Amino acid sequence: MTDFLSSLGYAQWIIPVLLLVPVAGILPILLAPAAQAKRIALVVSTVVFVVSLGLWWAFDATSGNFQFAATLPWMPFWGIYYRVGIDGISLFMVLLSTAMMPLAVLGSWHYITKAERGYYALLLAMTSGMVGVFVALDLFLFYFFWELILIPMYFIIGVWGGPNRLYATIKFFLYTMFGSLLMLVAILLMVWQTAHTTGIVSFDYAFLLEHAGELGSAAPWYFAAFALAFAIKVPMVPFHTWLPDAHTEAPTAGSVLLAAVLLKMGTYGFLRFAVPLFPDVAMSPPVTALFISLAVIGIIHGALVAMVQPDVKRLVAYSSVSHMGFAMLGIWAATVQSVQGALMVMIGHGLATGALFFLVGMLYERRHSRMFADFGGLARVIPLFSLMLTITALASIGLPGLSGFVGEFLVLLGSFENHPWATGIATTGVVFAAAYMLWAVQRIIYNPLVQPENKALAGHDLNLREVLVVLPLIFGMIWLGLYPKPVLRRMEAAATRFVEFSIPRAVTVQTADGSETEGAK
Amino acid sequence: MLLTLAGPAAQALEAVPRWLVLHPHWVWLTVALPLAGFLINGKLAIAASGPVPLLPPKLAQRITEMVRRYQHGIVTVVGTGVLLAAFVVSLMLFLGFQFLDTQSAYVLRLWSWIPVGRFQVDMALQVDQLSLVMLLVVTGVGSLIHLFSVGYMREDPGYARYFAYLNLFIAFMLVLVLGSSFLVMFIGWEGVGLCSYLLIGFWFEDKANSDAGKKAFLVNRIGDVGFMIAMFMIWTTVGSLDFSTVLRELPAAVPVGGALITAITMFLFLGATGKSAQIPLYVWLPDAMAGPTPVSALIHAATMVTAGVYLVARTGVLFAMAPISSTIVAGVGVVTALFAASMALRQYDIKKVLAYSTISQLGYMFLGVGTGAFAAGIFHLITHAFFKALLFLGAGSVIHAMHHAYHEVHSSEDAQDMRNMGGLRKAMPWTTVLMWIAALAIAGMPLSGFFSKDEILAYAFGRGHDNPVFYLYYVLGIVTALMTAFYMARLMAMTFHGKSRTGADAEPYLHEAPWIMTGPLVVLGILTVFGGMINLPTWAGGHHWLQSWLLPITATAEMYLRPELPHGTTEYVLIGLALTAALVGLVAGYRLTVGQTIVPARDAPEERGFWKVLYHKYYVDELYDAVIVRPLILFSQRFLWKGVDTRVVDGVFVNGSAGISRFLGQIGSRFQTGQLGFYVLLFVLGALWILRAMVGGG
Amino acid sequence: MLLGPSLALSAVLFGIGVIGVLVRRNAIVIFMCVELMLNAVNLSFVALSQYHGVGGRVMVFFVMTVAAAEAAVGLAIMIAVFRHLESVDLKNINLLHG
Amino acid sequence: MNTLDLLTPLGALFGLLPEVIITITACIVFLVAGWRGSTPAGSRLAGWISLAGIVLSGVALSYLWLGGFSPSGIAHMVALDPFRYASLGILLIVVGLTIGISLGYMERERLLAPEYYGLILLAAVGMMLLAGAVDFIVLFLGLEVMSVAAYVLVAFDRRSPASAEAGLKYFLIGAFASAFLLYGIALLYGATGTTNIILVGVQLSSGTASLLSALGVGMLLIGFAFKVAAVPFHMWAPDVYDGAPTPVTGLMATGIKAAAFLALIRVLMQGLAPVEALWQPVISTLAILTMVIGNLVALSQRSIKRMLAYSSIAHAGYLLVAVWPGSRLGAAALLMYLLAYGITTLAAFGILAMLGRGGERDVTVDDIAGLASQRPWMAFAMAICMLSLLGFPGTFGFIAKWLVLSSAVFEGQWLLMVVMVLASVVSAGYYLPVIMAMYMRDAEPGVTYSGVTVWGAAAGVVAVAIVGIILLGLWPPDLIDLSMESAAALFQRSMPVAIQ
Repeated sequence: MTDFLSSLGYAQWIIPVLLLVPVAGILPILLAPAAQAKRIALVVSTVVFVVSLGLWWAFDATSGNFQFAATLPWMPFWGIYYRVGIDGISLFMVLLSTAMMPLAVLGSWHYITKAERGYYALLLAMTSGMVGVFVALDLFLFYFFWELILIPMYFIIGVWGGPNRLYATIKFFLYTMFGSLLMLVAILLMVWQTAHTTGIVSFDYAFLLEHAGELGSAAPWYFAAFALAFAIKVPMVPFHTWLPDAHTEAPTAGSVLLAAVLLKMGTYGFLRFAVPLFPDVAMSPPVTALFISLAVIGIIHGALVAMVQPDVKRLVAYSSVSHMGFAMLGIWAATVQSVQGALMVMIGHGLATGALFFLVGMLYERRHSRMFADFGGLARVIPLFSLMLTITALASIGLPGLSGFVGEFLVLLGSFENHPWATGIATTGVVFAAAYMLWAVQRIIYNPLVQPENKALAGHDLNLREVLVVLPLIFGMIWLGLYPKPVLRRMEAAATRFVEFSIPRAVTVQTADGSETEGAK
Repeated sequence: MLLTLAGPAAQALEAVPRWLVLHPHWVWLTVALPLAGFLINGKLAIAASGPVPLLPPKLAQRITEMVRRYQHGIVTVVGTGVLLAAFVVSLMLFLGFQFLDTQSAYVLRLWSWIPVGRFQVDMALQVDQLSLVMLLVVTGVGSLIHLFSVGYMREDPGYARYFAYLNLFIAFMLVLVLGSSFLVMFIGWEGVGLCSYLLIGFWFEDKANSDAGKKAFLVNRIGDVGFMIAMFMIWTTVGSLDFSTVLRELPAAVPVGGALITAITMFLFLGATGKSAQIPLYVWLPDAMAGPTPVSALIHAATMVTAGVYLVARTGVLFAMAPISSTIVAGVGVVTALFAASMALRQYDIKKVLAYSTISQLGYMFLGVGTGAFAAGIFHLITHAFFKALLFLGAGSVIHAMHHAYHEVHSSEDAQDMRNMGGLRKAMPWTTVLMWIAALAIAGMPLSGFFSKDEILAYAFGRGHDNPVFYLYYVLGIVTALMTAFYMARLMAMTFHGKSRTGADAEPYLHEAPWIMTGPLVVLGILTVFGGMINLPTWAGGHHWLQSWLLPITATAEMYLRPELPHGTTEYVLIGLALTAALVGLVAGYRLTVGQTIVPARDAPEERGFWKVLYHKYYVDELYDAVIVRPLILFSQRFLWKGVDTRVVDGVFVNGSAGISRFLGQIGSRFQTGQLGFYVLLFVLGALWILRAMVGGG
Repeated sequence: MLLGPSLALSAVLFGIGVIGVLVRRNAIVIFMCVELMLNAVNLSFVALSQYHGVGGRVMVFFVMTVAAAEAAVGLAIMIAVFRHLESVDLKNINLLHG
Repeated sequence: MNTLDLLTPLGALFGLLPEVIITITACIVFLVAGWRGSTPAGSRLAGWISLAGIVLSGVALSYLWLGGFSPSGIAHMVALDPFRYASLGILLIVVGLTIGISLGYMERERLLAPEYYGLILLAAVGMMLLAGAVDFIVLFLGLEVMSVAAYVLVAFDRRSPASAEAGLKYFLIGAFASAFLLYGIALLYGATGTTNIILVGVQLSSGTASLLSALGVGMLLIGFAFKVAAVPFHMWAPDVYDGAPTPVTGLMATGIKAAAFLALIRVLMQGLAPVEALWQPVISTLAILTMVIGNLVALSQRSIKRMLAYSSIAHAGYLLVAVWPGSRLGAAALLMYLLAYGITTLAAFGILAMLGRGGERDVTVDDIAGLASQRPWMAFAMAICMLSLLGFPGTFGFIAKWLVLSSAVFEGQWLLMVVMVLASVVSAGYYLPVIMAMYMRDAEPGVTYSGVTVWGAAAGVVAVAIVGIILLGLWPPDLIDLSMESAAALFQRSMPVAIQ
């Protein structure tokens, strides 16, 4: 497979193809009749996904460097280039993005009835944007994609969303924009300062990484700006309140993409930029303490609040807050185990929460409600749905053997050594996770089947299309739960590199062999 | 290897034909078989209830019809077949293990599961003396209960689903006992919890049932947190989670009796209390009786709930190194035993009595492993599996009959309430006899239960030498034995003796269960009578076979903690004491129950005084609800959600900043009066400011 | 020659013009105050051009021309306003606000 | 490199060719007005003639620009450098777009006097002189030519009391502000003895700053602050923008503001650079006040036109951020921002003009609810405009805003940047609701947009603007290079050491 791909010159064209084909797909969608839009979108997104699968084989797992890299001038005078590349961290984010897209199209098949062309065009635009965020290695390019992704989501929530969509979408937009504009300021200041010391104006990630140590006393401010932007996106408590609203109001595919991909942009930002660029700040004891506390608070808070939500989607949204707390904990514990765990949490959460939103959406299409009070006893009438909901819920709460567990366990395991108390508290999160999720499952598919609308669901179990949407995700959950090695192997080099980068230069550190060494003061 | 067997047994082994012997690397079969059963039955369960979505409709229709027609048969054959096959494989493995050259564990590495840097965990199964014993118990008792279920669940619409769950449970249970590392064991550990959840809530349309399932899972998860933290500590200390590595290296890495080892063992024990229903996490088990009775027998009596005991025995060396922990384990065990037995005294639901009895017996096991008598603990685990499974299945057969009778007469009476029974011995002679056997065994008559319980108590007494608190444990254990005998006699008397309280119209419909149900009961009865033989003490002419068989497992632990059995007169005095307690309890229980008039459940008066406290299980559920559950929900809802998120973060910061911006904007808008004079005024003020800046700057 | 007093007078006139604009309400009076300000500046130009050459004087002519043009346009606008409102008192003119 | 001697009549004529062409066109338009009278055909003819004049002037400008004409010796009266060419280019584009929008609008509103176009052209001449002046005399003349024409244009709708009121307000306070500017010129003339901006710079750099020059600088700043509508000299702007006919509002928000900014930066860079310490604090304070107040008050507006008026005040604040550093990058950023802001705002006003029916003052956000479902392209164009004004990546507005931020950052100025981005967040609070109304809300019952008149010229203007916004947003490097080259001209003589 690897040889076959290299004979095609795969490494040279794959990233441009992933960025351009979805956008190019917009044109036929706009030209074709509205009824055909979804078919075209499905074809395009499937092609993109299939093509992106080649990354799996073409990726060299032994290398922690960026692969498939390319550099083209954009605004060379300003040191702004089209610089892209993929490493073990971005590989799975890219694959997650491309994989979710055909499912999102399929999941919207009957849900979206108005302005279909616009909807599917936006979905495709979003694909490019998401891939762009994860492959960009130029800070300007990154920011470009980072902001660009807001627009399709803004419209998807605002146009095709629920009754309270206007409030939700502007909240989503302003929250994110607030953080990212401050990040833009930090990017510019950092580039300027680096240009002052080196005489070279460049937005190149590698270049800035090399010279990030020379930022001196301004570094904490830069870090704060980056961290704020990413923390809002993750979202970390207390910047999380946009998420429940956005999730609740968004149409199914919007919620799915939001959960599966967009939130990952935040944690990805920490992994790629905020921590490696400013390790001295990020890994200094007070900052570490702050972020670990916020992560743990997020885990517990998200879970507890999820428990008392009357609306299924809000519950899943809050569960995302909780899960992303695990990812943040893993990043800040900064051991190989915890970082790979964080990545696994990100992937696992993408699969499980994505599937949950799909399932809730399917339920909504049947019942036109998302309130727990309207459900109950559905296992009797729609067993296949119930089975899938159960598996997904179990993956979400981290049952061993399913995808959620591997990530959570690795995060906690890797964090325990340096942060035993925080880890201990975070571990209790699994109890609360079980509490809200099982209670949710119970209120939906168990309990007495009393309401006539629910009884009428008999015979309206998932159809082929819906099974095709959820089944791949469930397959992924089981695969990642039982045999995550191929995934872990590919991300190990990048995770190790992250850990090395994030060792603060000025404090005592624990080296790989366990001995204490004194860093340069 | 053959050394562990006595002479005649060794000779017998020589005679075993080679084709009956399996090398341990076939151990994966035992997991794979039930798993395959789960997949097939699960598929049938789904297919039976609706169209198969992945196929063209016509074909799907035909398949559905075919499946409907033959489903029951296929499910029965597959569901029980895989278990029987697994049992046979287990037996062959057991034999095969005798032929191995070494005594040490055989580890079958299937695939590398989670490899991350230093952290390496393989999906691997471990075959050794302990896991083989557990393997045999699980598949053996499991097979019998599967067979019983064929009769018990015959008419249930969820027949296929039931067997799917049951098979899945066995698969997970085997992963639990066979797992070669803490983490693989944890798969099984949580997996059985899942199946327990699914099976307790099997009849999910009754809210109480699904509540009970959820409660079981949640309480178990609290324990699992302990298990996980213990794993983190172990990995941080020795860098591995494999049993062999950990049990070899941890003793060298940490000081005996130190804080770390105490913490590790206490967290492990927290996990065990969850799974094995000990104080303070026992509350889920009585509720778990909401599941079908064979499930109670399999999961909540014979196998899953003993996982905690298995865990402590498996990591015995760690507990042996931490005297504080092991004392606490034993203490919690015996207090739970007493506490649960006291609650069993005043229960009327036949399954609830058995549930508290299970908690109580599990307490004995923890007393055993806490004392350091790991073999004795495992011994009681095995005998308990036999007699408690028998009791539950017997109760199941009673309930089946009662339910059937009530169903015939369209009565909505409680089929499980003993106040509605009485005099059933006439209708159900087989069940009566078999249940009496089990009752005597658990009460401490010299059947299987007697030997195991007596041994635990004796070891506890023996450890009193070093640590006088164990004398207290012993006394509590004897009191518990008395109570045990009492409530078992009460149960038997209320159910099978005295006058019938079923109601005249229902009585004719009561009859013995079909052979598919009584058959397993008979086998279990035989096991209950003779099960004690596997570890018969020397005074009774035995050789402590089980103890010597498990020696490779327990040997390391004995380097740190070696409890002694009392000898000579003391030994006989203790035995006499135990027997006396049992006899007194039995007689008193029977006489008191048969002597009083019992009112059927419907007309039963309110309990009074201390009986009321016992009847309401010391109000522990209510206490937990009031102290933990309700405050937590209120805290989450009122404070975290409505307070922090809605009012503070959203209200003050998000919408607040938007509101302030808008407010400021409106003020600015108000200044825009339309009056040119005001505009000029501002202009001039601005001009003065600029000129002032110029002069000041210049 | 007399540069200081000329500039001072110019400043005073300019100030009077500003105050006039500030306190009066009638559009025509305000415009006359503005004219006063322009002429105050003209005075400065003339005074300064004694030292700095012809540029200042040239400027004065331009300013006068501009002032004339402004007056023409301004009065026309006032007529237009008067047609609508029958008044050129600024306190009546606040249709546009907020 | 060709040189022109601006002291010879021919040289001056040649150097002022673009302005001359526009002036001649204006004269022709007035002739047409006399000939055809106030008829639709006359108005249309005048409009097209004006456009042709703009194009012709553009051709002349290209000739000068590509020929690289520069003055022999020091420039007199008007500059002959790429910065002037770039400035004229922006102004011609903006005026051309305004005329395009006006074409159908004037007919629909029955404002048929062809003189309108003549006045626009005269205003354009004023702007061009203002932006190109290197002598305060020309600067003042340009300013007044522009202003007098603008007073009339604002009050052009004789039937509307709002228009008359706006004209009066603009006129009174405008003349008042002109006096300040003039006084500033006089004081500087007194301090330095010259009205040539470059020579003023030379004088200021040689001697220490006197009280006279300081006051002169202050007065100049006041005059300019009024013209660019910087807080607190902005109060007139919302009322005037609101009352004026929509195309005129567009021209005021873009062309007049641009001309004022271009003159301001030339004066500051070439003349007042030596007293940087005097004006920089004032500019930064003005910038902050303008950004904050402009954005906040815009939030509370219901009428789109008035909202755009306040937004234009806010954008003046952003532009002041580019003025503040006094650097080549700042000047380049200013050029880019003026162009981006100009075409975006005109496109927005063009759409607004099409949407309104007799008084756009009353078109509120609610009135365009559901526009996207009935007029998808119009809604799309408006959405792009809003995003570009917001400075969203992928649009020209973002590139411009990013350059402005860069210009501040390269002087190590972070406070202005932070205020600017926070102000941008606030601005999303009023730009986004426009998009939300069009796309995410349903039309009010009974409202149809079938009556919306779309006229070819305006539609063309909007289309060109939108294409430009998107293309330049994605591929700006060539234009950035051009603006950097143009900006360099401001620093060649007065500041031999180029910044960065």
